[in-house]
Parts: sequence; structure tokens; C-alpha cells
Amino acid sequence: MAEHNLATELANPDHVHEHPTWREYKWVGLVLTVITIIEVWAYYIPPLVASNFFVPLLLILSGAKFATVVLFYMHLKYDHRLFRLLFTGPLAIAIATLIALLFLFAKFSAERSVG
Amino acid sequence: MTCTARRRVAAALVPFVFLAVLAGCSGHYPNSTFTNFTEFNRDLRALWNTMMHWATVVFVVVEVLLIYVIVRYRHRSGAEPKHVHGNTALEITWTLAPAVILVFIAVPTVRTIWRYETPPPADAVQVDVIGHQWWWEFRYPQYGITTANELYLPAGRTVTFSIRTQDVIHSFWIPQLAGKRDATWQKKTNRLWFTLDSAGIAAFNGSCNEFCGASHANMRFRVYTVAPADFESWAQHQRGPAAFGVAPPAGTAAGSGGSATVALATNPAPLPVQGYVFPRESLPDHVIPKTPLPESIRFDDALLASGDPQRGLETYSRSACIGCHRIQGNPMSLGTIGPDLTHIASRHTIAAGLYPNEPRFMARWIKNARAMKPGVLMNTLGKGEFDPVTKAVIEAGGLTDQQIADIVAYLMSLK
Amino acid sequence: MATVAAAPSYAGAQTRRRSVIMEWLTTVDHKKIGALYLHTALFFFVVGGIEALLMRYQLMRPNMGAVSAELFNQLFTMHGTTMVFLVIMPLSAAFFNWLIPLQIGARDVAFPRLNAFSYWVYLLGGLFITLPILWQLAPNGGWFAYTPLTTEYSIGQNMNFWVLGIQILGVSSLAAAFNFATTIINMRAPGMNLMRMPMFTWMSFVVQWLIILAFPVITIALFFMQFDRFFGTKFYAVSAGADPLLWQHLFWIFGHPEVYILILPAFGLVSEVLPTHSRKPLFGYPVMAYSGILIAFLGFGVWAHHMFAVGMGPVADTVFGVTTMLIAIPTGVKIFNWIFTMWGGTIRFTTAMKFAIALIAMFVIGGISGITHASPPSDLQQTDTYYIVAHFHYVLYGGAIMGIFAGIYHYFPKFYGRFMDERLGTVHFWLNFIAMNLTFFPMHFSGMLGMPRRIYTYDAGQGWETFNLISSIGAFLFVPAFLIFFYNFFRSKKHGIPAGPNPWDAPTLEWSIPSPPPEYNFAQIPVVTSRYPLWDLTHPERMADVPHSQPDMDLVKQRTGEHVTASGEHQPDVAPMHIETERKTAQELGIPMPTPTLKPFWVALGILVLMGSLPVMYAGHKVAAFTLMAGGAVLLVTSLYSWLTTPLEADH
Amino acid sequence: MTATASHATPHHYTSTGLDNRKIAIWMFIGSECMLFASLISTYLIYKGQSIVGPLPHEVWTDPMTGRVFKPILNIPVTSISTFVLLCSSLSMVLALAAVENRGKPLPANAGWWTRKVLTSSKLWLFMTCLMGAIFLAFQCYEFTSFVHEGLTIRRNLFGSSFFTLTGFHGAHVTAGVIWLGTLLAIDVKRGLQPRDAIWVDIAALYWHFVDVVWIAIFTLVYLIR
Ligand code: HEA
Ligand code: HEA
Ligand code: HEC
Ligand code: CUA
Ligand SMILES: [Cu+2]
Repeated sequence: MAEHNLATELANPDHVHEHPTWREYKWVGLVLTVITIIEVWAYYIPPLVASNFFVPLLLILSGAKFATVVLFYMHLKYDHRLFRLLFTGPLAIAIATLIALLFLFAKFSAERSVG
Repeated sequence: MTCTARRRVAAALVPFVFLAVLAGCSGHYPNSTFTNFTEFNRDLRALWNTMMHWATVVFVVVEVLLIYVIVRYRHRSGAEPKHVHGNTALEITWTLAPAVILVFIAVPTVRTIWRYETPPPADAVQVDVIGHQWWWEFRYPQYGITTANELYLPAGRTVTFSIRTQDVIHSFWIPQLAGKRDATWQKKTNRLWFTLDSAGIAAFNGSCNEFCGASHANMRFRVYTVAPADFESWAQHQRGPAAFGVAPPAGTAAGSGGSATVALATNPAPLPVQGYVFPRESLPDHVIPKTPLPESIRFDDALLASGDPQRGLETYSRSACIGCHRIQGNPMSLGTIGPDLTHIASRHTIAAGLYPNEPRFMARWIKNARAMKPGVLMNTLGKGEFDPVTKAVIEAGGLTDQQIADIVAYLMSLK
Repeated sequence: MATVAAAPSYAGAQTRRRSVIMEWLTTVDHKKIGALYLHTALFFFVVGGIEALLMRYQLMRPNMGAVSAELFNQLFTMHGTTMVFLVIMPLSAAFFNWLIPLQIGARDVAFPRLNAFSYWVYLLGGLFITLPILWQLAPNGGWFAYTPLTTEYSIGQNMNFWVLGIQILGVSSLAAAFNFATTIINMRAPGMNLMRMPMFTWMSFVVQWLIILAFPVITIALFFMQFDRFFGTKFYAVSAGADPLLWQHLFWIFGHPEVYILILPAFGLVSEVLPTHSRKPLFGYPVMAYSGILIAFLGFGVWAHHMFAVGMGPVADTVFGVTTMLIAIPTGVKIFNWIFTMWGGTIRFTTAMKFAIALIAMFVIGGISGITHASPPSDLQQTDTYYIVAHFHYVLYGGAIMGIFAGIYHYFPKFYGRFMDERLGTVHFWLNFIAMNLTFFPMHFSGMLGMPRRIYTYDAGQGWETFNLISSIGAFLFVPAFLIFFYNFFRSKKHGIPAGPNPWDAPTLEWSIPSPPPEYNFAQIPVVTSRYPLWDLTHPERMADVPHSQPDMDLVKQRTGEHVTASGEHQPDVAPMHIETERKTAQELGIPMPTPTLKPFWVALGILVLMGSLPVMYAGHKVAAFTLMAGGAVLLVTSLYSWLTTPLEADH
Repeated sequence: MTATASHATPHHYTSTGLDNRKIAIWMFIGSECMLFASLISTYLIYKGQSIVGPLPHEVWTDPMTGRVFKPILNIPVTSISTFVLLCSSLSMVLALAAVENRGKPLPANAGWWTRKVLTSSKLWLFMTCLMGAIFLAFQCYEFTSFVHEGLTIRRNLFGSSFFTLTGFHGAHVTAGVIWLGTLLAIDVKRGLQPRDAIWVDIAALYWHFVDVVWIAIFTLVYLIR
């Protein structure tokens, strides 16, 4: 039962991780730069900004950047699973809370306009 | 050990004992939420009954089980227990059972939510409720009425309240008619509506339920549900100025009062002398305030008899009052900080339901409101009185007892 | 604190002789810090209790003039704040400190000095927020300080003490949470995998996560309020277009997890007491652990049930109503598992057991009333009335406090090597039990009969007299109860009947070492092979169908060191599960102990001075304020730096 | 032994074989997620709620004075500082790698770049601090120019929430710069060895997280209108 996988989850010291090296790091850096450029570029294309792709696009792009830094620079991809647990759990709750709040307040503003 | 067990049984029954006792001393509860004056409250009560029904089941199951276990399995010498570590079937049972119960609670809950969040019928009587520290302003836009601390509602009609606040958050509650709603925003309004039973001609208490500062406890109000005809009569009368002082006898106003008189002379024609008012004699006991008068305020009540409304009008119109209070028909008195006093005499209470609206209370209120109600905005006005907020004694410009008696006479004539 | 008498302290490696005061000021021993937490919290309990008594006296009869409106508002604000932040959380922290390392077989917490720091911040912050009431300057906005009443419409220093005080206390809770969570994750004895942790440690673990995730939110909300009050920002300024609900949402996003922060440690303690005193293993251990996690997780999705009256609209009401109800399920599982832990056992009605059973009986009442206001429409009749006050006193007093009392009576022999007097304990229990029901049960009625909460007076003839009178009588019945408890507590430290290492015949590690434990806790860390390691030795028959397994001993050996005793022989740090009877000093055993240090205290003081400078600024003394600010900053930075740059142990 | 684990070197027993400090810093980062989530939520909730300008993306004319306030946010400048902060993350990982691999044999074919540059933890620590400082300089410039354009923290909801959000991030960067500066000083004094790597490791995690937060802020506050 859960006893064992949970037990092994934390008990085994599989943290003899191979950190990446300059070879990978420089590509990561390049990717990040490129995404940033695309983002700023998009900001200066009025029709795109006007369209309702703009926001999702930016969210996806910055999400990609976010993930890249966390996975490679912060070694989450290579490190002990525990760390993934410690980070993604709270992050999930944080994002959920943020979205819930926006929903609650957006609703209010809608009501306001109705009167 | 046995006796411990028995005492425990007794103890676990304490709540029930209470229920019995209290059911026994069944006094009458004028603010009970379990009443049938609106169908809103009937629905809430039905919801409550459903929940209490299940609550009792849960409570009894748990406590009986508990008592059984501690009596049955209390220590006996030499008994070595059997060592079960769990039982999946059982555990699934008491995971599902509550879930099922919750469904029975959740379904009517959600139904009720959506019933009362829908917009009210169009023909409803509209009341704008505005919370102030620490009193209630009521407006009837359909009638052009502005009044304070006392609501008149037509029996059998649907009433919609648009609730907002002037300052901090308050909460508008009439336990016997409906659930509460917070007065949260200054610009946006919060809605509450319900339909009164036609039978219910009665008087109710209301209160502020969101902590709003020093006098939160003293932010009460009264609700009178009256026959539709009486409501109309009341409304027709309240919308215009009161009869008194609209056309004062000429020449009485001397000196600086003159300007007042001039203005006063040019006032709209008076309305019927008296509209409907909830009869004082038929006020139930629980809406008659019993707040004791603070001894600190000394006032010579003999003067009240000799109070002259005309002089009162003059003094009033020259005093600070006009900066905060509005009296229709008195063009000097345009303040909006305090309650509208146009028909103050037609109310049964003053200071947000804290004191009966009688000369001796009114006089002391005018003399030193802050000593009668902690923190109120209305500053101490009587000569020689100590203002607990500014920590100063009023000397220059303070009102003498005679002047106050006059003002009281004036206000008391504003039927 | 006379506890030193009962808890002989073994001076660490290079410690000079110290005065008793210095010994307590500089200690980094989790057991002594636990004692500090316990005694400070009990002190604040009396403070909060006296505040409550004053309120109850004022409310005893209608139109009473005993307490002014202004003072009453300060009383309930401080009563609530005190009981939540200065009593229950620290009482729980006392048990975290005392038990977590012992239950998982560690020699101390992960960061001993951070631990001391947490305590000092708590003490100073507690005094900072409590003392102003002596000048009637105490916070007066209610324990959840709704804006704009506490910002635009609050003049005077009162709320400054609250916003800064809670900010300071938050630092303490967060520091402690990181510390204990790390300890539990990383310092368990070999073989003590997660599903073998004692249930108290499990619940503590969950609570640390609640703190880690909930406190940042209130921190930010408080910063906003702080900036509004001191620097004129507009976060809660309705006049500038701010939404009065922002604070409410941020506060309750923290506030509801907070209430589970208050109850789960008590649940944990009860889960230790019930099995031990009914001589039976905990029923459904894994479910108990998972339900704890589930309660905590759901706890983050229900906050708006405190705001049903603000008009959030039907969708939000429905969602938050339903999520709130869901919490009944995991909680119910706990209740029934406890009952079935006793089922078939042989129950000894020790005082600890009485309190534990009382928790089940009383918490259910509070939980059920909770469900009745989880239903938004019916909550419209209940919110901000005494019915709510009844609800949360049943869960807080009937839940958290009952559980903590159970814990105190149960663990006293471990902490002080002596029993508390059982007869006095029984009297305390019954007085306490009756007082609690007498005080809080009538509040259900006064609430549903229309009595708002937070009113300093009420008019006669409203049908509330009887209930308030009963409540007040009950409240005063608490006084003898508490006096008896305190007498018993302090007397038993010196004169109680001596208790062995394992007086209750309990199954977990903390009972395998002498009472009170030596400063190093375990001369040799035991290797754990099952959930009830001690019963493996004392009651093999009870362990028939409990899963056993040896940890990978090679790994353990490769990862553990050994210490050289004074007599020169090499002692491995780990040994198979065993009972330690003789107590040596850390020196004799050659176990290096952290050196006592004053630095955490200085850092805490720095924080206090830094925060304390703001009210001075508010009062208009700019120069004084900035000197204080600078002084505090310097003290903070320098002592923090020297703390981080000196190793934990002198001999490293 | 466990009591000393707060600076445990690997041979000490810990249940996970991991270092306490690294676990603690990850939990701290988890906690910081909630902290910044609250700040960002507030900013977004108050977006468009200010009753007076200046505003982030729109022109605002003061009805009283008729004064015109142009949009506050300066995308080109912020893009550059964003880029700088991204680069600092790169130099940070290189610093950590340099410390971890100190003394390890290099591949025979390793050139000047690998030998001299990649192995210099001092260089990369310095670069990270430097870029952090540059980012802060940009922020100071940004803040002062905003104030000149009439946006103060007291001005309106936008001002309050914007300055507080970015200010909190700035404070984190400052703390990071000081932290890394201290490590640099130690490195200069006695040279950081592989056994000190944990210190660089946790500092790096903190630094990257601050960077990650900025990625979110840059998109949500600056780019999305
Ligand atoms: C120890 C702290 C604690 C705990 C554990 C709880 C537990 C719960 N609370 Fe309570 N609550 C508070 C402390 C706590 N509360 C405080 C301090 C306030 C007031 C704040 C203020 O305004 O000052 C408050 C206020 C409060 C409100 C807001 C009321 C209002 O202001 O209008 C609500 C509304 O939903 C609520 C609900 C609940 C529910 C559903 C639970 C559930 O977790 C209860 C679950 C438990 C059970 C249900 C009993 C056991 C279960 C079974 C036996 C299974 C079968 C049962 C059923 C099927 C029903 N609480
Ligand atoms: C764990 C939390 C906790 C605990 C234990 C208590 C304990 C008690 N509470 Fe408290 N209470 C709250 C949490 C708690 N409360 C909260 C959060 C609020 C909301 C605040 C707000 O609205 O903002 C509240 C509000 C609250 C109110 C409502 C105030 C109002 O809304 O107007 C009342 C009123 O009766 C009350 C009463 C009591 C009483 C009588 C006790 C008793 O159990 C106290 C028993 C303890 C003692 C009596 C101390 C013993 C004293 C001695 C041994 C010293 C003897 C010496 C002398 C007497 C000189 N509490
Ligand atoms: C600073 C403003 C201010 C001034 C000046 C002032 N009042 Fe008031 N008055 C108030 C406010 C505010 C209230 C409501 C107080 C409460 O009930 O909490 C009030 C209440 C009253 C009431 C009770 C009304 C009701 O329906 O409850 C009367 C009567 C009254 N004032 C008369 C006077 C008279 C007469 C004067 C001058 C001699 C006066 N006031 C001057 C602000 C003022
Ligand atoms: Cu208004 Cu309370
Ligand atoms: Cu809650």
C-alpha cells in the first residue's frame, strides 16, 4: 500500500544527479532570450495586441520561460523528486488562489456596470 | 471507574439538559429568527429544519456511540484488548454516510441560494438603505421620502432594499423578516428583498451586525409593517414638510432671526396636519428603548413645559444644528451629515433606537449627545457640558437649558 | 521558570557556568524552548481569559455600565487576537518543540538557533501587542480588522499595534514552520518512514505546511495596511476606488487555514492519547494521516464562507458553500476512527483520557454548527451573531484547548519526570467541562434569537437576559478550574509522583528514553522497524499484523557516524531499537551539542525595535523614529551576520 | 550526527540523504509563491480601478487642470533590464558549476574558455552581482522617472500596487546581491571548495526564483494591457 511508495519516495538517496554544463546552459540562455524578444515584439504589433490571442500567447510564452528556468537553472529536472514536490505543490495552490481571486473580483466589476 | 463512566454519561447529556431547561422557561423572543412573517424566513426555517434534522442524527449517533464505547470498554482487570488496526469496510461506510447526508443538505441550500439571488418582482416597494456611523438613513425613491432609523413597510407587498454605506461596513438585519446583508460599498449597492405576509401588522427590531466602531452596539432601528392604506397615508405625509413653522406668525422673528423668517414666509403650502403614524399605545414592549439616561447630564425638566416652538425655530435656525440636519420647510436647515429631522416628532425613538422620542430624552440628547451615545458625530452643544470626544467643556455658544427646551418644543411640533 | 529543577540541564561542550537567566536566554535546546513556549502561552491564556471575564461581566445583564464601549471593543479584539496568536498557536508550538524531535528520534530540530529565534520573536511580539491595553490604547478593530474601519476610519495608535504585532508574530510562526517541516522531512531516525511517524508528528507536519502557505498572504495584507496607515498608500482607501472586500478576501485566505492550524495539533495529541490509554493501536492509521492532509488542502478553498453576507453572488456562494461542507467528510472520518480506536480496548480514565474523550464529544457540536452556517442562506441569519461565537468556541475551546489539556496531562511525566495529580486533574476536568458548556451552549440560543456579536451592551426585554446570565456564570466557573490547574501544574513539577521513562506504556520513541530526556535525547539513534517501535519490545503480541521491515542497514551505517565517549570507546550513532535508562552527559558520551547563544535574541530584538519605530513616527517624532529605525536595523543586520558566520557547535 | 545537521556534510545521516538547508530553501521558495501571488493578484484586481491617473498603458487627462499624463510604463527600458536579469541567471549557474567542479580533472581537449573562464567562480559570482546591481539601477531610474511623471505610491491604486509589487521584487534582488556579494568575498578570501557548494547552491536557487518572479511580473504587469 501507499506506505511503501511514500516511504521509498523520501528514503532513497537518488540525488546523485548529473547537473548540466555550459554546453546545455548556453542553449537555455539563448532560448530564454529569444522568447523574451518574441514577447516584446508581439507587444508592438497593434493588431495582435487587439486580438484576443495576445494574452494567451504571452501567458504561454512566459510560462515556457518560467518552466525553462525552473527545470534547468534550478535543476528541478535533475534533482531529487522531493524538491519537485516542494515547489509544484505550493505553486499550484498559489496559482489556483490567484485565479479564484480574479474570478471573484471580475464578477463584482461586471455587476457594477449593470448597476 | 464505573462511577466515572456514569458521571461521564450524565455530563455528555449536558446539552440536552439545557435544551429541556430552556424549552421549559419559554419566555417570548421578540428577535427570534424562527418566525413566519415573510416567506423568506419560512424558507430559511425549512432549510434550518432539514439541517437540524440531520444534525441531530449525527449528534446522537456520535455521542451515543461514544458513551457506549467508554462505558462498555472501560478498564477491567486482566482484559487484554483485541488489536484491530483498521477495517476498510467500516471506514468506507463512515466516509460515504456523511457524504450522503451532505447531499441532502446541499441540494435545498443551493436551491434557496438561487431563489433569493434572482432580481425581485418589478412592482416591489423600493427602499434605499444607507448605513452611517451609527444610524440608518432610509429613502423611498418612489415616494421621495428621506427618513431615519424607523422603517414603514406595507403588509403583503414585496420590498426591495438597496443597501450601501456612507462610511465603514455595516450590516442590515431584521431577524424576524430576513437574513442580513452587509452595507459594503459606498457606490455599489447590495440587494435584499422579501415579501411580507398580509397578516403581519407588527413592530420589529433591526440591528447593525458588522462591527463598525464605538457605537456598533447602538446602531439599531425599528420596522413597522402596516396596512397598505396606512402606509400610503404615512408616505403622503412624510414626503412634504411638517405643518408647523411653514408660515410663522409675522414679526416674531427679531434680529438675526429675520433672515430666517423672510425665507420661511416663502414656503410651500402645508400638508395635512397629521398622516398615519404607528400608534404609540400599541407599540409592543420590545421596541420601546429602556436605555438608562446617563446621570452626568443635568437638565431642568420643568423648563420643557415652557418651551416655545417659535423661539425654538429661531434658535435652531441660528445654531450648529442646521449644518448637519435637514428639515424640509426650514430653508436654513440643509445639513446631510445627520438624520433628516423633517418629521422627527412622528418617530418613536431617537439616536438609532437608543432612546424613546420624548422631550426629556431629546433635551438631554441635544445638550450632550456624546455622553448619551459613545463617539457620535453630533458634538456636545449644551452650555457647561463636557464633550467626551474633544475633552473640552462647552462655554461660549453653548445652548442654555431654556434654549434647548425651546428647540425641543420646535422639534416635537414637527409631526 | 522553576522547570530547571525538574529538568537538570547538561552543560554542552564548552559552556561556562551560567546564571539561570542566561541559561534560559541563550538556550537552543528544543526541550527548553518548548518549556518557554508552554509557560509564556499559559501566561497569555490568563490575560486573554481575564479579558473574556471582563466582557462576560459587562454582558451579564442588559444595559450594564461596567465597561465602556471603547474598552469593550479593545477587550474582544485583544481577547480574540491573544487566544489565537498568543495562546493556541504557541501552545501547539510548545508541543512541536518538545515532541517532534523525540517522536522521530532526532537529537534536536534542524535549525536549533532559528528555533530559539522563533520563540524570542513570539515573546517580544506578544508583549508588543498586549501591553497597550494597560493604557486603553489596545487594538480595537476586531480580530479580523475589517477595512476601512481599521484604515481610513481609524484614528489613534490602537490599530498600529495590531498590524505591526501580527506582522512580528508572523515572522515567528514562519521561521518555526520551515524549521519543523525540515526536521520532519529530513531528520527521522533510520527506518522511520512517513507512514511510521506518530500521528502527532503527522498532524504537525500538515500544520507547518498550512503556515508556510497561509502566512505569506496575511503578511502581504498586513503590509498593505501598514503602508496605508504609515505611508498613505491607497490599498484600502475606498475614497480612492479601493474595494473594501480586498482585505476580507486576503485575510480569510489566511484566516480559514489558520483555524485548521489551531485544531490539527490538538487532533494529533488526541491521536496519541486515545490509543495509549485504551491500550490499542490507532484505528485506521493511514486514513487518519490522509484525512489530515485532505482537511488542510480543502481548507484553502473555503475562505469566502466568512463573507456570505457581503453579496458575492449566487455562483460564489454555491461554490464556497459546497466546498465548506465537504470538509465534514475527512473530519468525520477522524471522529469515527477515534471512537473505534477505543472500541474493544481497555480504557483507563486518566485525566488525559477524559480531556481527549471530551474533545470528541464537544468538537462534534462545534463542527455541526459549522455545517449549519456552511449553508449560505441560513448563514445570513447566523453570521455575526452569538451563534457564530458559540460555533467557534466549541471548536476552539472544546476542540483545540481540550486536546492541548489532554496533551499536557499526558506528556507532563515525560517533560518533568513526574505525574500531575490525577485527583486534582479530575476536578479540573469536570469544572472545565461544565464551565465550557455553561458558557458557550446558551450562545447558540442568544444568537439564533437575534443577538449580534461584538456589542458592548444590549437592551432589556430582547429575550437574551437568561442566556447571557448563564454564559457569564459559566465564564466565572472557569476561574476555579484554571486556578486548580495551575496549582496542580506547578506543584507537580516538584512534588508529583516520579514517573519512569514510559509511565503510560506508550508505543512511540519519545517514551524509550529517560524522563525528563537528557539534552542529547538519544545516546544512540534507534533503528525503527515498525509503526509502534516500543511495543515491539514491550508488547510483541499487539504487533501481530503491523507491517515490519528493516531499513537498508548498509546505507544507514554508511551515512551515520559514531561518537567517542569520554572513556575513549567508539559508540556507533545508531543502534537497534532499545530502551535507554541511564543518563550520561553529552560530554561523557562525546556527543557534540550546539553552543548556547544570545544572538537569536538580539536579532528578535532588532526586529521589534525596527517595527516599534513606526508608531513613534506616527506620533510625529520623526527624529526619534529614524534613530530607532536605524538602531534596529543595525542590531538586526550585525547580530544576524555574526549568527550566520559562527558555526552551530563550538568544536567544529 | 543529526543534531549538527544544520550544516551536515553528506556523511551525516539524514532521512533523505539531502541537506537540511536545501530542503528549507525550497520550502521558503514555495512560501514565496504565495507571497507574490497575493501581490500580483492585488495588482491585477486594482487594474483599471484607479479614479485618477497616471495609468500604466493609457493616456490620462486631469479634468481639473487639463494636464495630460502619458502612459507610465516604459517597455524598451524594462525589456533591457529584464534581459540583464535573465543573463544573471546564466552566470549564476556557471558560478555554481565552477564551485562544484573545482579540482575535478578537465577534459584533455579543453580550451582556454573551459580552463580559464568556466572554472572561475569569482568571475561568475561577480558577474551575477553586477547584473543584479544593473537591474536595480534600472529600477531606480524607472521609479524616479515615474515620480517625475506624477506617479507616486500615494497617487492612486495603480501607484500603490505597482510600486509595492515591483518594490518587493526589488527588495528581494537587493537581498540576493548582498548574499552573493558575501559569497564572493569568501571566495576571494579563501576560495570556495566543493564542500561549500551547498551555500552557493541555495543562494543560486533563491536568485533564480527572484528571476522567475520577474518573468511573471514582466508579462503580467508590463506587456499585458
Ligand atoms: C478550531 C477552529 C475551527 C474549526 C476546526 C472550524 C471548523 C469548521 N467551521 Fe468554523 N470558524 C472558526 C473556527 C473553526 N471552524 C472561527 C474562529 C470562526 C469565526 C471567525 C470570526 O468570524 O471571528 C469560524 C467561522 C465559521 C464560518 C463563518 C460563519 C460566519 O461568520 O458567518 C463558517 C461558515 O461556513 C464555518 C464553518 C466551519 C465548518 C464547516 C467547519 C468544519 O471543519 C467542521 C467539520 C466537522 C464536523 C462536521 C463534525 C464531525 C463530522 C462528523 C461527525 C461527520 C458527519 C457530519 C455531517 C455529515 C454534518 N466556521
Ligand atoms: C482559542 C481561542 C479562544 C478561547 C480559548 C476563548 C475563550 C473564551 N472566550 Fe472567546 N473568542 C475567541 C477565541 C477564544 N475564546 C475569538 C477568536 C473571538 C472573536 C473575537 C472578535 O470578535 O474579534 C472570541 C470572542 C469571545 C466573545 C464574544 C465577544 C463579542 O463578540 O462581543 C466572548 C463573549 O462571551 C468570549 C468569551 C470567552 C470566554 C468566557 C472564554 C473562556 O473560555 C476563557 C477561560 C479562561 C479564563 C477564565 C482564564 C482563567 C483566569 C485565571 C486563572 C486568572 C484568575 C484570576 C482572575 C480572574 C483575576 N469570547
Ligand atoms: C456635527 C453634526 C451635528 C450637529 C451640529 C447636530 N447634530 Fe444632531 N445628529 C447628528 C448625527 C450624526 C446624529 C445621529 C446620531 C446617532 O444616532 O448615532 C444626530 C441625531 C440627532 C437627533 C436624533 C435623530 C434621530 O432620528 O435619531 C436629533 C433630534 C438631533 N440630532 C438634533 C440636533 C439639534 C437640535 C442640533 C443643534 C442644537 C443638532 N442635532 C446638531 C449630527 C449633528
Ligand atoms: Cu454599523 Cu455595526
Ligand atoms: Cu472558516
